[in-house]
Amino acid sequence: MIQLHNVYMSYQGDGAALSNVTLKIAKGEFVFLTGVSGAGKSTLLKLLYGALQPTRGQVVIDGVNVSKLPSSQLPFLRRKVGVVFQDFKLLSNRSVLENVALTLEVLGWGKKDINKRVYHILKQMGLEHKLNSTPLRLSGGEQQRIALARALVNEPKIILADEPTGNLDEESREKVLSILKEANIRGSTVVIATHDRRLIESSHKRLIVLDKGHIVEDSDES
Amino acid sequence: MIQLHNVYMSYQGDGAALSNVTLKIAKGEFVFLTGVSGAGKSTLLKLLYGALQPTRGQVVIDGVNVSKLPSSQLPFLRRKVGVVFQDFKLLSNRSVLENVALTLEVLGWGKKDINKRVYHILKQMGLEHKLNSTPLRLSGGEQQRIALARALVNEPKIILADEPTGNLDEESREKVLSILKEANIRGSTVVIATHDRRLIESSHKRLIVLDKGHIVEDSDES
Amino acid sequence: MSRKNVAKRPKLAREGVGGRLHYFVERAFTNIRQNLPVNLLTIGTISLAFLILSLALLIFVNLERVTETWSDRVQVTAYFEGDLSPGDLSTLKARIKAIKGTADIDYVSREEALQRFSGRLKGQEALLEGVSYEILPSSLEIHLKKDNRDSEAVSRYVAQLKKIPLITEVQYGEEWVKRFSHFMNLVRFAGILVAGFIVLAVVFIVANTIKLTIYARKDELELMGLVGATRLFIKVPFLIEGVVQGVVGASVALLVLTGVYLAFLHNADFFFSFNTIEAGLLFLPASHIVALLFGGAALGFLGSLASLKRFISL
Amino acid sequence: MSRKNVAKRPKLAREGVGGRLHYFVERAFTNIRQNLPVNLLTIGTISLAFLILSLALLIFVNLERVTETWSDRVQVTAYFEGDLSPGDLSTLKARIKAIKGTADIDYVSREEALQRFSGRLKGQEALLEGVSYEILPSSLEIHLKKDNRDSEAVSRYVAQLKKIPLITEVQYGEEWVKRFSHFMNLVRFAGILVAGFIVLAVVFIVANTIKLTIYARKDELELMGLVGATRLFIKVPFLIEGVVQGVVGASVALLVLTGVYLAFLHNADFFFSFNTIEAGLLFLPASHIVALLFGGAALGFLGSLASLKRFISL
Ligand SMILES: Nc1ncnc2c1ncn2[C@@H]1O[C@H](COP(=O)(O)OP(=O)(O)OP(=O)(O)O)[C@@H](O)[C@H]1O
Ligand SMILES: Nc1ncnc2c1ncn2[C@@H]1O[C@H](COP(=O)(O)OP(=O)(O)OP(=O)(O)O)[C@@H](O)[C@H]1O
Ligand SMILES: [Mg+2]
Ligand SMILES: [Mg+2]
Repeated sequence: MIQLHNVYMSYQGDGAALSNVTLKIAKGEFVFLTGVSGAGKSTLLKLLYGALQPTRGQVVIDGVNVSKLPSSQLPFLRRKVGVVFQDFKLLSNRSVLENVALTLEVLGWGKKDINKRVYHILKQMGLEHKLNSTPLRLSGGEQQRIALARALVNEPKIILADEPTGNLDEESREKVLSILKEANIRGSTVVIATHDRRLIESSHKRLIVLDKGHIVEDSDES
Repeated sequence: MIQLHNVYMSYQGDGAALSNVTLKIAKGEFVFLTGVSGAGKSTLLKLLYGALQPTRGQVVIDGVNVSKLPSSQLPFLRRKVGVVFQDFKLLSNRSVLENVALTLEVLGWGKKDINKRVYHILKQMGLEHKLNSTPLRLSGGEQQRIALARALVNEPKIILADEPTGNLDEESREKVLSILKEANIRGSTVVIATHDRRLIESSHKRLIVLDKGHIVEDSDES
Repeated sequence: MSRKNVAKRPKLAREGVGGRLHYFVERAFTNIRQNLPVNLLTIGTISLAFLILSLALLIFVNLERVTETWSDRVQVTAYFEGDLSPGDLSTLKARIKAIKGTADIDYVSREEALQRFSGRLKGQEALLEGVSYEILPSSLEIHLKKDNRDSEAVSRYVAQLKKIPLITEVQYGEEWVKRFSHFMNLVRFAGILVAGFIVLAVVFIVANTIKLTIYARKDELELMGLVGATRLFIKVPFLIEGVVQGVVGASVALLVLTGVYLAFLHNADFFFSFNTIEAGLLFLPASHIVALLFGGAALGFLGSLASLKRFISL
Repeated sequence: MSRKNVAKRPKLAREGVGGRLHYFVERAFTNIRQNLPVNLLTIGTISLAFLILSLALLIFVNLERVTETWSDRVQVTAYFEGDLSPGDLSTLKARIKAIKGTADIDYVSREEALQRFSGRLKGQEALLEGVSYEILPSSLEIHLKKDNRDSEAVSRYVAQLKKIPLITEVQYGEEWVKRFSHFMNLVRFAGILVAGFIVLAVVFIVANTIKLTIYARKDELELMGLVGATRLFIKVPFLIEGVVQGVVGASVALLVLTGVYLAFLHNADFFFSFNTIEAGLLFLPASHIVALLFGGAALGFLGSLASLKRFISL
């Protein structure tokens, strides 16, 4: 499903954010990605949804070589990938409903189906009563769950979640984790970048540790 | 230093975000504020730096009744308070140096002193090499530490930190905590809103728990 | 909810181009509503820019009209030996009519000539004591068609006229026609220069303004791309929004212009005892109005398109 | 670093108003640099708006000049019985000069009158055969000062003139003066209307544009307030930025206008054998240029001030 081969990534002028990363994540896997702040987790995820192109090396998602993908094809890759951004990226002038609906509108869903589906997922997140709020009128944790809902609403093949529980309490965190696990059971491949040791430890899933852009540990290989 | 008396806060049209909150935090205290997502932690902090006015009740900071403060005096209150915002609020078109310097510019410091002081605090955060980066070119955890640096750089009397470690790894978290504790030892009153149980447990400090806008536990009083 | 249900996406909004268009239009109007302050500022600026443009056009149209009136004075007078019989006169007229460029022919008899002449001598009538009308020749005054009033066309015309045997002399104020011709060219040149200038300025003002509003929404553009929207899907609502802004802006400008025009008509009448209807103060012809509205639409469209290019490089 | 060191803030940037101002100006220019794209768009729009404004002014100035030339034709002719001795003539002239509004007096002798007359009869000189110059009277042609050329002032002037005993008749084309007067009033009214219109439009366009750019930076305004900046501290750099945008915009507009003016001078000369210097095509006078620059500054300042009000309600 996801393959990285000798990937090297450096932002203009800076040193390498990722060095020589080779990685294989099979369809249906559930993976944690961890490492100190600035280790390159977000950078790695950005490569997987085509927000960045690797400086060197190959990134293959679902059989498609992202580095060789013409930009007109990129949207179709992104529709298979649901992303929870570390900074949420919610649109502050749209309601919660509209923010979550975006993913489905892009796919051409009809209004009725969208409303039904969005209500369903917001209810799962415990936020159905905030449907008509705007993101700026939500608490930090509520925003984070909206971002999660937007990523999951179309049940994408791949779910990339960048620090999805940083603003959540124990209980919400458990709920979010179980929702992600359910999606995983239904077939989605899940990659979660997180600092949350407790989350990682309680899950007994594959763990990849980054440090200064290198993979220093991969529980699957050791 | 901080006193809330029968504070009741509701956003327009919504139910109460805070109900009947009475609270006293002495000068030099170190307090954790916790509670599930949406419990009202950020709302409480916003009252303390005058971003919100309570619907009912009194908020007194450093002897000043915030609810009766003329808006022209508000800036002088805010200069005594360093805030780490949950959403960072970094200016994306300014460099890290300038972002942190802002607090000192407002106080009228000279350029040289500012540069020296900012470098010092960034070094403490382990980010002195990012001085000339802009926030959008930083990782999430790096941004969070910049936000923290900006709040601490003028050694304010009161430090309010809203989820200051949500994007940080264990190690950075310890460092941040020790920096906050140092500031506390030097005389600052510190209030930290967080979900991080581990942080709270390892610190043995006063803990206030909010739920649905009510204070349900206060380790100082129980 | 099983995966199967969802993975196969449910029925589309409305299938086909119509459904898509419906979605895009709805989206565009929702966007306008959700970004109302910015949209109002933009529409305001476009209105003002178009107000200047349409005002310039209005002035231009009326100036054109005035200069046309002036050019009516370009006239050629043909003299002939002695008096002509009515038959000869009408053959002569017919021959002149046949020359390309002739608009109108007036016969001026000796009596009329004398009358006019004494009119021109107002105050010095003493001079005409003892002058009989027989001294003055009769003549044909020929008005030319609009397109034949510049100096070259007139001299070409006169050359043709001179070929007619009965005509002995042709007068047409050569010097005056030349100067008038120059003057008209200059006015036209200046007018086109100014108009071109204003059009350019308006185009850039509108484009700049739209660029600013899109700038303010670059986060939205970025996110749409990240969520898997195609370039077209992102752009179309913005383009529709641009067209709406352009058309609304142009319409508001035209409404205000109409108001000002009517107020001016009324007040000029009142304050200056200047009969505006008689003076023929024109409003913009329908063609110009349509052109302005289309211009607004095109400008909004192209302005958005150009601005989007900078941000959508998926 | 001990708390004592820091709590007492170190020496200020530069103490006093000078130091503050220095900081604010530096901040403003840094802001311009850091928001360059938006600033360029804003300055571009302001330039274009001012270009239209200054172009309108240029046209207005030149029209004013043309109408002034036209009004030179408002002249009063005074006739007197028989010939005057040189002595009488100069007393008469002196008396006329004494009347308020007199600009110039020309003596037209009988010979000159005849010459002019025959000039006007070009082509019909036959008429003058046998006419001697003694039929024509000699006269004084009086030009009026600029402010005395409207219909009322002229008739007041003529009334004064008629009181002088030697003068037997006064002619001034009453009808023509009246119509010219009306026409001038109309042109002036329309000119002021159009100019006022354009000024208003430009003011709003610039204000709107500045509002858009400040809109795009509302996060910055909010954060400054949260960090303890006073209203003044937040506003001043934005106001300076607005002034810079206004002045730079106006300057660019004036430069472009100068370029176009010179190019026009050159090409009009070339294409129309129209001697522009002789025709006296004017550029904007220094006073107008200064006014435009100040206008730019004021507009930038006030535009920013008004826009900031919406966002700074600390
Ligand atoms: N600007 C606002 N307008 C309306 N409601 C708001 C606004 N800000 C917060 N709320 C609501 O008030 C409640 C308390 O929000 P607050 O941000 O204080 O929670 P919190 O304890 O900080 O949560 P978190 O841990 O998720 O940050 C929430 O239900 C939230 O939706
Ligand atoms: N757009 C960018 N331009 C330049 N450097 C960048 C950019 N984004 C990230 N970096 C740098 O690349 C390194 C890796 O960043 P990345 O965001 O991948 O870290 P991370 O592991 O996600 O950290 P965190 O846990 O703090 O989110 C960091 O040193 C960061 O400063
Ligand atoms: Mg990250
Ligand atoms: Mg919060």
